[in-house]
Amino acid sequence: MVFEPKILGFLCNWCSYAGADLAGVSRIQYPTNVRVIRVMCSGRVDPVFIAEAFMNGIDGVLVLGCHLGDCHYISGNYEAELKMKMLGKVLSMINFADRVRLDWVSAAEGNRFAEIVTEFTEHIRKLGPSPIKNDKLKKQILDNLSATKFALCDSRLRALVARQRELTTEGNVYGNIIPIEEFEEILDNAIENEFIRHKILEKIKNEGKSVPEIAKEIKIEPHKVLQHIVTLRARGLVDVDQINEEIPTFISIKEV
Amino acid sequence: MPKRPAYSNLVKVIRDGKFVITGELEPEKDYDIGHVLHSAEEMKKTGKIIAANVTDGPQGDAYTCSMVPCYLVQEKVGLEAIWQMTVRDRNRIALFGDILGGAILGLKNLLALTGDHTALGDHQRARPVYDLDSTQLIDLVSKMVDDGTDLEGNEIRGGRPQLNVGCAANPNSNPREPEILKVGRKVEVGADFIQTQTSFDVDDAKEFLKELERFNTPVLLGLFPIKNYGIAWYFNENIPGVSVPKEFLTALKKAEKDNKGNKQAKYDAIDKVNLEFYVPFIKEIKKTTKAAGIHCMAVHYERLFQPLLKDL
Amino acid sequence: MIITKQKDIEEIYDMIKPYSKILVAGCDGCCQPPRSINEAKVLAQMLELKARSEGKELKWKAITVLRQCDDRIAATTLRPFIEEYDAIVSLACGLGVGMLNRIIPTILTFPAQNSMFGGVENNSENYFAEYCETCGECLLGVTGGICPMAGCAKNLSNGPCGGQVEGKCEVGGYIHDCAWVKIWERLKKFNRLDLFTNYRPPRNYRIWSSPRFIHIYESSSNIEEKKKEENV
Amino acid sequence: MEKIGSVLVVGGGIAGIQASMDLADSGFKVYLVESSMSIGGVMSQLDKTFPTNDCSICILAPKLVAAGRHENITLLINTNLEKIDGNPGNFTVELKQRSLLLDQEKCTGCGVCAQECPVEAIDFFNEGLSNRSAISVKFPQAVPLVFSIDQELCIGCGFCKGVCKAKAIDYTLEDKSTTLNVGAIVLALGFDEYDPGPTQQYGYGKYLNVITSIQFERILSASGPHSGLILRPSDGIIPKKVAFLQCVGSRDKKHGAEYCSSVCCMYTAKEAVIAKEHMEIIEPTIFSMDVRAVGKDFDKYIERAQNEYGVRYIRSRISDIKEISETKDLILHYENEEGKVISETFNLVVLAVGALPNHSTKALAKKLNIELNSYNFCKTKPFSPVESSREGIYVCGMISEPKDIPETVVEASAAAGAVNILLSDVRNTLVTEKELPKERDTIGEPPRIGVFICHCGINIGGVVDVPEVVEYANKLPDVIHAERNLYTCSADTQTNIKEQIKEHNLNRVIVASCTPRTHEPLFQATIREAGLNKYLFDLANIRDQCSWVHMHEPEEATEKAKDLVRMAVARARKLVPLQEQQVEVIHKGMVIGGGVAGMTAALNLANQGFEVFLIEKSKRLGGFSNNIYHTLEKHDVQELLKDLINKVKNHKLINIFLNARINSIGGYVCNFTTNITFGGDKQKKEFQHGIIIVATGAHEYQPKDGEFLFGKDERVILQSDLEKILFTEEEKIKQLNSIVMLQCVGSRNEEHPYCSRMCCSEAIKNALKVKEINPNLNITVLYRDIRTYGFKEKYYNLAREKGVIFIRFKDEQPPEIKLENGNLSIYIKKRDIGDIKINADLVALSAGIVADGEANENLAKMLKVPVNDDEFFLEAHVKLRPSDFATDGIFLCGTSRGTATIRESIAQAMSAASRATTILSKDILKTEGIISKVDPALCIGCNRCAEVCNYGAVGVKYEEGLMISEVNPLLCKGCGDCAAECPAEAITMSHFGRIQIEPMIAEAAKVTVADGRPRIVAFLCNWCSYAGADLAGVSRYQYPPNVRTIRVMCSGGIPKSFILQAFLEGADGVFIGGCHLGDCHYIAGNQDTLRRTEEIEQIIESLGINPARFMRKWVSASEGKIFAETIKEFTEKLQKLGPIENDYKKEKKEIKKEEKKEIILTE
Repeated sequence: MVFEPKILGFLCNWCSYAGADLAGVSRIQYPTNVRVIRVMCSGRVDPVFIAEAFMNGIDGVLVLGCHLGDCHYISGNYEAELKMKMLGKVLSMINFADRVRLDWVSAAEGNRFAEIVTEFTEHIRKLGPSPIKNDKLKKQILDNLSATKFALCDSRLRALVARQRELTTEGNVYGNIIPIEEFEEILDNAIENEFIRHKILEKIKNEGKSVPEIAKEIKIEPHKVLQHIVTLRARGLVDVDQINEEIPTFISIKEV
Repeated sequence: MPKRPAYSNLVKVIRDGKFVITGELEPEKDYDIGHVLHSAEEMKKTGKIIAANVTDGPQGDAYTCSMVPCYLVQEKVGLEAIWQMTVRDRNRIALFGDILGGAILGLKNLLALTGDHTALGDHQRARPVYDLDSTQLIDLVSKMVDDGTDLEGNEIRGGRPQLNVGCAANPNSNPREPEILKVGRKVEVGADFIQTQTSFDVDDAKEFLKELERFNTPVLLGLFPIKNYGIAWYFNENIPGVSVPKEFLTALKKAEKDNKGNKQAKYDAIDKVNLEFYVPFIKEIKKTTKAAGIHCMAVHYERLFQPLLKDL
Repeated sequence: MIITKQKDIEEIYDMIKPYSKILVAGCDGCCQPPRSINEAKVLAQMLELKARSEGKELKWKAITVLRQCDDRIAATTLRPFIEEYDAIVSLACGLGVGMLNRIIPTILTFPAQNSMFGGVENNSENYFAEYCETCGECLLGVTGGICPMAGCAKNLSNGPCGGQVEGKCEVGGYIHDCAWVKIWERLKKFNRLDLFTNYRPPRNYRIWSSPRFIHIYESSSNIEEKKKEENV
Repeated sequence: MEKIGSVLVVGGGIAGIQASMDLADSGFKVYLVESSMSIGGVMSQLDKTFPTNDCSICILAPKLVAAGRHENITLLINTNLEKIDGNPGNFTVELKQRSLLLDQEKCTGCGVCAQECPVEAIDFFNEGLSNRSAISVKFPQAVPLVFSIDQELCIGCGFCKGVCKAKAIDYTLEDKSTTLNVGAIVLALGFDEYDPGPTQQYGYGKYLNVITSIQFERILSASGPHSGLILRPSDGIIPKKVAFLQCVGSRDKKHGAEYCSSVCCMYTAKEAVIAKEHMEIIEPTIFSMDVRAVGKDFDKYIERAQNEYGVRYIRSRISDIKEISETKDLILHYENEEGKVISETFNLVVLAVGALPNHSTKALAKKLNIELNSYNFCKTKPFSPVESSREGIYVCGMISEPKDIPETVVEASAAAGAVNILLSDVRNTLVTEKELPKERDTIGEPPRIGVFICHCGINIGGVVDVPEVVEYANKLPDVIHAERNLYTCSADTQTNIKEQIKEHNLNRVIVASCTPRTHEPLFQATIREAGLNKYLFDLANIRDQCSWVHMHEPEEATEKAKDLVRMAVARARKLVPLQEQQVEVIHKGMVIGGGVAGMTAALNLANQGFEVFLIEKSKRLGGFSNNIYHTLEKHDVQELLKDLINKVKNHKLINIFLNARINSIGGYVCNFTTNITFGGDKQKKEFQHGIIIVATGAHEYQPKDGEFLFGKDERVILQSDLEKILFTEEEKIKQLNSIVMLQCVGSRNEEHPYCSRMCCSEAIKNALKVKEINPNLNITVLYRDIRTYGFKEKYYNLAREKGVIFIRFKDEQPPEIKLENGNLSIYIKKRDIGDIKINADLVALSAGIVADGEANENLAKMLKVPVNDDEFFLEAHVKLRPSDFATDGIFLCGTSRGTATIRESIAQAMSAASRATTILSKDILKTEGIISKVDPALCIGCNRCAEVCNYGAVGVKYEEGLMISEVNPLLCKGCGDCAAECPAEAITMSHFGRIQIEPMIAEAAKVTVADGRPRIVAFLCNWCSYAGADLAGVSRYQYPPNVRTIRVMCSGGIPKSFILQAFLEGADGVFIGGCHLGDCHYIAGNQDTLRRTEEIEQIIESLGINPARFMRKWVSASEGKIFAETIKEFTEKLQKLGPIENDYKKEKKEIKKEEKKEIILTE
């Protein structure tokens, strides 16, 4: 049996959705794998939605918006670009980055819409089904996706992304423009940290674990795990569960 | 103070200048005092023990009185009794009455004691009397014997009771000076002889005896041959002020351990330990001090009498 | 000072069980440790909590009396309140309890304390020690100021007995000092061992027999005797 | 040039704070400049302090707050000294404040900004062990509590400005320069820790489990990165075997510095002990060369560390460390006593890093034109340890030499003492006292209460429904006016409060906002400005102990806020105005002891214009120093002595009484009366004075007859005798071949279990002198530890270079001296090289210093002050009040306090004089407002109060024939212990007395809590537990909202009846929190708490109430987490027990009935 991927498409109301309509009006044929969710702007597509989609067994996600500069809301698609970039960084840590594509389709590009869908479907078909469907890997993948989702929820991270364009192009409160590389470095660090922290939280949700145990499970050096535990304790998310002889175990204490 | 006549055989023999041996009998919570009489007979058999103390509720326990066993020992066994009397349980009226009664029964020696406190015995909630103290008891006896009156000067009808009275002294006491001074007080009010607590240290005993010399009153040094290791251990741990010498203790322990299972052998070994300790001890006392004799407190240890005393 | 010890709360509560309104009277007098208003209040609070735990309500007032053993002081302090209360709990020594029962004939006064002995406080070692048995025949003059009545378990006049070891008494497990050894030490220090060696004759226990009275004017003019003489 | 009555203090550590406080209290305006964001210095980073194991922040925080709110101290944070001009008495200084990018006045310290900041940065306060934001506060108890933006890290996103409701953040603020005129400058820059990183000494920076001692200190701290759990960095496991390496960066010319850092031996012992206390399984091992426990009671501490805590000491200097890469454990090689090389594995290695000069000292010295020594520490005058090379500039603390906290505090006060002399003419010229309106007489008025409820931005308002609380407050009895404010602490609200007081004729004010510990004085000042007595104020803590700790339960938090306001109202209704009493000060001082310390103190006071009575028991001045010729550093002591005696004798304000004896000392601070006999029992005199300085000194230990053949053989002499020979009979030395010096004679033994501090230096001093006279002479020093602390180490090295032989003997095996064929032979047992025999022509015994026990005890009785086990006088607090006695107005210095060198004695003398000046400089001394009072009508004269009072402030004055107790308002510190103890309730503690607290208990117990949660009434002591609860808030540690807190000054002020009342009013549980034993702010009030609570436990059990319903726990100011956890645990425990009614029989029956009903229904 040929693998038929399940693909979710977020289409912006003003361009891409119209483009898809045009494809219909023009009777341009494309694969049936895409299920479309209409959004007002591609900037509205919260990376969390995509993590959620993957957790629900979607094989690929397509986000389509207006061409850069054409946004109905002036800069929504720029925001979308930054958000997807951040998402890509997180997803690349769990090998999901390839399953998301952001592209631009105008209201007049019915053809282009069909092409993108066809091509992306083929791309996903080649990648194969989402690893979540593999019973053996399912738990691990779900944990990772869950950590991704919560990392993407982090207010600091979102704040950074929200200000990225302003800070790197228009200048900060001191009137300085932060070089994009420098900003990305900060962002990358923040993303990585948050992702690891949430991965840790996932691991110690139900039972207390020691630092070496966590380190082994998430394959991070123990001393780095300890540093994250310190931060998480300071935030009131983790506490000592018990101390057996010389080994303290930590447990997550609050629903995030 | 002029010397009181020797009413009792004990005091007579002492005054004759003989080295005397007295034993100790202990009626307990008994309705049958057969063992006391048996023990008295064993003492009599030795021919060396000329009198035996009969205790009055030692350790503050409620035991058979001392007066009646004293009487029976004298009557049935023919061994002179030394009647121990504590001031713990009787006021001066009861003391007076008892002494008079005892004298009527023919008791000749009375050892005046304070008595272990009720708080140490088996009736801890009892009210201790202590109307008189032991010195005052001697005073009472003196008044009865010498003046023929009670403490208030009322005359005893039908003559004076004929008793000799002794007092106790403790060679283990620390500090020693008040103990010596106290004995002096007792002698002053009329004690005829002194019996001491047990001593384990020959040098110490000699020193103590030396100090008592100044009172010119015969002293019987208390000794305590020990029947088994358990008693020795108990003595050592629980009777403060008394310490059984370590070598003695270990020798007893060894004697018991080496002869486990063989009763007779064990007895022999233990007796040997006691003899090795006490025979030279007694010889030393007899030879070097002015002690009038030995008070041997080998309660329930009759088999030692013969070997211990044979050379005396 | 009269050394007292509070009874078990159970015992106090049992006594006042039948009553629903009690007056808790402290005493500012000589009892030690002091049992004044604060102690009265704490006791009252304890009784109320105890009553509650027994499923009852208890009304109380805590008050203190300058000296419960003084009839006039106690009466003037307590009388204004007694009408409203069913019983009194006294935190005084036995003297106070007896006195309140005498001067307040309408309701009963119950003791919250056991009167232990006449003693003094040793602050450095945190205990109360018995110093005087009110024997009526003071021996302190010949014992270097240490009382052999209060200090010796056997009340000996001519101690020590054979029950002392290294100056400690056989009663109570060789913890307390032997009064007689202390007396000896003290007299020796002042070179007065003559007092120690002296024989002290038996004591007069007639004056110890209860109930005891001393007529206030006994010493100045013995009216009763004179009356008798006249009658004769 | 005219002198200026203000002082610049540079450096806000403990030294700077102490100097500032002393100067400000002595009538000078002080500018305290701190380069970081908060005062407190290194001490604020410490977990505990040796040798008492006091919680560091607990004892420091009150000082920080006091300095922060002192009217004569201006704090300048984030500021550096740029330039200086002028002359002593009148300097012009230029300061530069780096911009905080935030208005210090407006910031409320709420911390919302830090929570929102997206940038994570390393927290240097926690020594890189945790993270913080780019906008941050240094530590939760910081003073001033303002946040600042780290410009290096800030990305300028603008979020913080968005969330700051106080509108404090201003990105445009620029660095600010200020020019000030000051009369003197005190430098208290402190030190830097040696950083073993750059050269990776011992693998630091390379091996994860090699950390520095200051990092370990943070790990130990309850408010540190691991909340007091000891975890090693590599894997978060508790290290079982911990090795401490001494002298890292000290006594090492290659790495760090040549000198000894003085404090490492002790702080290492402390860290080992505390680690052991935290976790039993830890086995600490300390590797050291010498153990330098030179201070008061230090040797006893080391002893306890070894014997009680099982800390292992190994005499070895570790040369290198290897890591086992799999386990990250570390292998150390060392040589044991038998000389065998052992390799041992440890889980964690702590490097006891030494002290280096502060990184800015060098630059500053250049700016100020003052000299540094070869180690780049500040150079000071030989016999004036606080004077720099430039007149008018003084130094204190670690800036001049490494030293511990008490010595630092001594020097801080001493520096203030030096300033006192320089600027005594212009005292009180620049200090200000606020003009206040006359206080309104409110007595007899019914209470009219105004309630001001704070939103604190969103800090309170975001959780608690503030309008609802306002509405509720309006309905409470006697509340006339209630309103809410965005920030009640803002300046405009202060104006508003004053207006409302006027408009509604309010006579009580309640603010419901943050913690009274920081904000009460502000609001009190406000209502005072409105004409109300400042004690007619109460504060309901609905932020730190409500909204911040119940963030996820807004409804419950709102209920709690209402309860807290209701409790405050109940208390406010009973508040009464209090007056601070005023007592006139007699501007004269008495100094007891005419040694160097006594003379220095007397001279210091006299030079300020105060008359001094100097009492000396012997016939001549100079004391023990008469026997000393020069110091280790070769300064001439006799010259100093001559100069001092001259000055003292010729000073017209100093009255000297020689051959004198004190007959009686009466009175109290401000007004003592002393009666003396002098001149050999011939003359008598009585005089009055305001203060007393005790400088009675100590003397040299006299070996017992025959001890080491002393007194038996004339060739065995004391070190002081040798010194005399060296300086007067040099020839004798030239004839000798061999000298043996024996250390620790009469020191560190059973009889004198302390180190005499100077004998090592004395021996080395004499050894060097001998070598100078006769270089070929063999000198052998037999020692246990060579304790040449600080720069003295240099002379130890010098002596070794000169060929002096040092041989260590074991503590329990002192050398034996024997007379063999007329020759002196010394035998020493050595395990590694076998026994040694040395022949000597002369043996010098280094005899220790011993206190004059009988004299000290007699004087102590007269002064009613304590002496310690070694018969030295005992100061008020060994760490922070080294020159004071607990009794006000009496001070101590020199060897009467403990062993000290001449230089140290001089510093102590100046310190004592400076502390005394804080009293003498005032015309009127104001007493505390919150004190105890005795109602004479109720007092029964039992004197229990005197037994519990730690200050001798209350008691029956039998000698005056009064049989009732009296409080001395000058001495009372207001803990309330006596009031709690008073059986007659004759003593009332003002402000926190029964009449105020009992209504609060009633309200606290009458609360409705959701989910069948237990009602807990908690009594917390102001200084530790309440502060700990506040810290839980600041750190946002959440705990159940069913606890109602009542603040008391000391847990010792809680009578038993409070606890029973709480139960009677319906509380399900009662909690008492106090300082840890030994940490009590009132010396030992909590010991009475312990006694009372033990009684309470028995009482409530006897009443049939489960004793688990009562809980007492010691919670320190740094244990916020522990407080939250404790309340959580207690709540859970009580939840299991159910409501208190369960313990009552009747209710139980009813419950049973109900159960039955249910059963019937289900059937």
